[in-house]
Amino acid sequence: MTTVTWTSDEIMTVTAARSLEDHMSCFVGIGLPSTAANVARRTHAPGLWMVYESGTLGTVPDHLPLSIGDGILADTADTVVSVPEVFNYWLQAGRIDVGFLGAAQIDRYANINTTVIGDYHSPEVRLPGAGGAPEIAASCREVIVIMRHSSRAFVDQVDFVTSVGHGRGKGDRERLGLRGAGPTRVITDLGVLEPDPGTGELVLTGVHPGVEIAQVTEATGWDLRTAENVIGTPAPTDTELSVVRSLTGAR
Amino acid sequence: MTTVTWTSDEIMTVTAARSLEDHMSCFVGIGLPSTAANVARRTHAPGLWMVYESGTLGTVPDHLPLSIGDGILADTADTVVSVPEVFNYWLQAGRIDVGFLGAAQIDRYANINTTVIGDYHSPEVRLPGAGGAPEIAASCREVIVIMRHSSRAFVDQVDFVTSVGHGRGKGDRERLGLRGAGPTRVITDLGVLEPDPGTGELVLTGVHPGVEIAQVTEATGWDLRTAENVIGTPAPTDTELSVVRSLTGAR
Amino acid sequence: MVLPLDEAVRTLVHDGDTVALEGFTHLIPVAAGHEIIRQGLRDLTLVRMTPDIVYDQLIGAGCARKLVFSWGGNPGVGSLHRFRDAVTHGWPLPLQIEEHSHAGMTNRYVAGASGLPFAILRGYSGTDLVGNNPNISTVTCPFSGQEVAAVPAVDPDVTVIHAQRADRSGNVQLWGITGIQKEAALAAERVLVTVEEVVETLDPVPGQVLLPGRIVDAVSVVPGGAAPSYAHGYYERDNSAYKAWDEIGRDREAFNAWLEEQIGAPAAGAT
Amino acid sequence: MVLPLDEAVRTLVHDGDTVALEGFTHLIPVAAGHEIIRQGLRDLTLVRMTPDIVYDQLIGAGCARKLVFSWGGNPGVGSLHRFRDAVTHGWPLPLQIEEHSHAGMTNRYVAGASGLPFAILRGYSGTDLVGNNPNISTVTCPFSGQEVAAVPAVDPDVTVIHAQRADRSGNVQLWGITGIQKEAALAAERVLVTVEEVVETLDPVPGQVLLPGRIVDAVSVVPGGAAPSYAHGYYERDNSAYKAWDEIGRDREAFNAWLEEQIGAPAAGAT
Repeated sequence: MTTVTWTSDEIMTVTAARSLEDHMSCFVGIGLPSTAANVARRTHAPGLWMVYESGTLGTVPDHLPLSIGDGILADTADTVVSVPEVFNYWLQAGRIDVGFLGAAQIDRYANINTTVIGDYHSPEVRLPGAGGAPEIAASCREVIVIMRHSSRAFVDQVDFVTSVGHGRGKGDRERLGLRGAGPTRVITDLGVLEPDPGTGELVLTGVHPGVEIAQVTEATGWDLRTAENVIGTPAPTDTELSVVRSLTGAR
Repeated sequence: MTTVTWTSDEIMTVTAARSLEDHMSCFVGIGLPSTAANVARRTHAPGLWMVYESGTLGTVPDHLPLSIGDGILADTADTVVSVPEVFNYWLQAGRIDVGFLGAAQIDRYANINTTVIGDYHSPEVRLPGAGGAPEIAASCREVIVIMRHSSRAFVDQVDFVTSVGHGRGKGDRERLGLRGAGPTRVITDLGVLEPDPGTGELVLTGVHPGVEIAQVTEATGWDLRTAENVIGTPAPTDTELSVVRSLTGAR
Repeated sequence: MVLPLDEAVRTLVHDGDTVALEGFTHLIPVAAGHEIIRQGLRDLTLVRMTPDIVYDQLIGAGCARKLVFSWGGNPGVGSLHRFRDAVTHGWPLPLQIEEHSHAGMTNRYVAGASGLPFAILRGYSGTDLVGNNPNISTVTCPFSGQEVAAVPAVDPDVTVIHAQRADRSGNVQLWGITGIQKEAALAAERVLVTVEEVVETLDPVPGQVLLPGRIVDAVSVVPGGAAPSYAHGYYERDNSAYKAWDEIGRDREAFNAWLEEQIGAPAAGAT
Repeated sequence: MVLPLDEAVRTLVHDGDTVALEGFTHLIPVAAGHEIIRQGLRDLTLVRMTPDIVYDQLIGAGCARKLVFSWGGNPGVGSLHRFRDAVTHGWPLPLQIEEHSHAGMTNRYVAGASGLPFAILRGYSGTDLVGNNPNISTVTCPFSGQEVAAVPAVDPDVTVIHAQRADRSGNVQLWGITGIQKEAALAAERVLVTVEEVVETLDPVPGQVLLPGRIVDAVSVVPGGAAPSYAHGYYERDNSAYKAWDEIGRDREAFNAWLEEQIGAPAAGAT
């Protein structure tokens, strides 16, 4: 008999990876999104078409890049295009199925902040800023957000809207001319949140094995609603775990 | 003792070639302009940087191309760029010193017609159209027009303004936001016309050997003014003629 | 993905479509144009920066309702007589025209490839193209107050190009003068590529454009499919064919004979 | 054309200039940045899509008055502490910031390279970037009525890039991830390129960008000039140096020691 154990980052990564279907095109941010996309490609989605904002289209790195522009991404890509091309001809043109994003703060309506904590003009914490995120959130057919759960990160309203999720609710994306569906899942180390189809508000739809719903609501900075059926995330398989660990260098 | 003779096309080509200085960048149209630019490069301007609208930058063809996109242009270029790049990054950005253009009709103010003879909606003769000319005429630092002289071609007012020369006179280019100086010379098989610095109207400033001023005014469809000093074009040298002939395949 | 040309054209091109066959002097998809004539497609809006002899043939055969272009001629030779006949005499059918400059058409394709409704450029100012084409307008820079030209995106239903090579996944590789093909393909709803050959592996070539297979709907293997234009590294431009076209294109009967004998298509109209 | 780096910087970069050092993760012109610090240039408006450790160093050394950017961080490691210190505490000097998205900055460079006053894109809509940056606006499509974002061109006084190779005429060749370097160079008034080597002949390389010598003002041979970033085909990214910077950058004294010891520049301000 085998006892499989895993870290909370590992189940978050595996759950995110499972959200990707084979042959999808995926705009990959660095960090957790990159790990998850590469896990998907090595498990159930070998035809996943990964695009990094450095212009590497259809890249198949044999190890995780540290940055969005590592040499391995260029060496293994179908083609490398310029930065204007990847943003204008690929992202803006609506050719990308899924954007995989991380965030420092996310709010009730899945708006994302990667700019500042506190006031913009005299910030408490200055974060890196927008990067590709605003247009990834606008133009990909859908967006999946991957971030660790905490009440500092999951807030009622973000301090700065770097990238629009569902604005102040249903209909805002259309009003703003944003063509993709926006964030359809937020995957954390505790579970999964999805926008309520009627209101756009994030509700808890899944928890990872061993996680109590109360833990999640506790770690959320607004009064988190819970779906009628909260699904238990299937445990990572041996294969998934070994792929994650081979990529991250753990164990 | 040698008697040098030449055709009217040959002295036109040689005179046009002499208008180019070494190391200039030149946007080259096909036909007479292409021959003239290639003569310049093989005589006094070996560093002439020729750009064809097909995207070949710094090309040094070993024979005259028949079209603006012959393989020889790509094979011998410093680099080949896409058509958007040659028009946006090179021509529009104002990086080209001289535009070398031909025309079907030109008028008193050096406006150029390559679109239709007669009414646009029921043309007498349908010509190829604009191609690169409107923006070559707008954006090159200066423009040199090369065309055979005739009263059908040199008209008081063109039937259709495909490319703006000096509009309806001095100041029009500035008013229209055209940044280059516009046509500074029109070189024909009879002589040379240049815009009057005060009015922008083309006046006769040069005649080729053996050409009478009356012949030129006769072949011009408006009341052509003559500069105070009409210069006689120096005869083509043996070297120039042999280069022209080696390129055009004549004798 | 890899289909015979007749099947690819039947699947991807329909009556009434807006169709762009691109290739700037180099790699012109002539064989695909001939297949469009052979299949008797009608009412097409034909888009091309430089309509040359294959467009003269499509127009002469009566495939086109409208031509959107910036320079129409037989390069290095002279005029397009079928095009002229359609414009001036409506033979075999009247032809609407929408006329731009190269800079304008280029940026229309760039806007199409970029998913933008329009493009801006410095162009057209002072020309008579402006008054004769409602698809040329201006916008004002919100920062400097400068006025620049605006043209709408071109979004073809189908773009057809010819390339040197493809692999079995439909990745397409072309090099030499690459023109506007990348943008024309990315601007289109559907993409058909004829190629000189399908290879196992697309070894990188300096100056190449690689179109990922996911934007290509069909690849058809048609060696020589760009003739009489050329395919860099494969064959040269057949200048004599361009010159010979002048005589055929000049005459309705000679053209109809060409249609029947060379293309296997019916004559185009009463001469 | 080929000049020692100190002379090239002295000739081309002046106090108060708008300076872009570009290179998207790859080929970052770090050695040139250090030379700018060493020469004590002041009051620069620094432009860069992805300011990372060399911009942290320039800002920490007090070279910059303003930063124009879209993502500022130590890639794969964390934050830029000198940048944070300048923004939140004005050390050693207050730093104005103008913040865009990557798509916006990219198109600002494209507009600069194209000689246009502005660029349009689908972007920014609904974000708080809009209200905090007067250089983000909108224009309306004159054909469809759709509103799109507008950003002004960026036209640096000087762009500095690093490339693999140049020839003696100043033609520059770079490959691998080519990022925004072509546009950044074409947008600038003056261009300085550091290279791994000068060669007699630039043999074509697949995926290359070639910048013609006529747009390049100076080439300086600086082998390793992109380290700790990398030069495709020459050396790898030194990830440990990025990680090590975190500790140095965190502390004003450690940073000043680094300035004095590694760069030979004076300490930046009272710690």
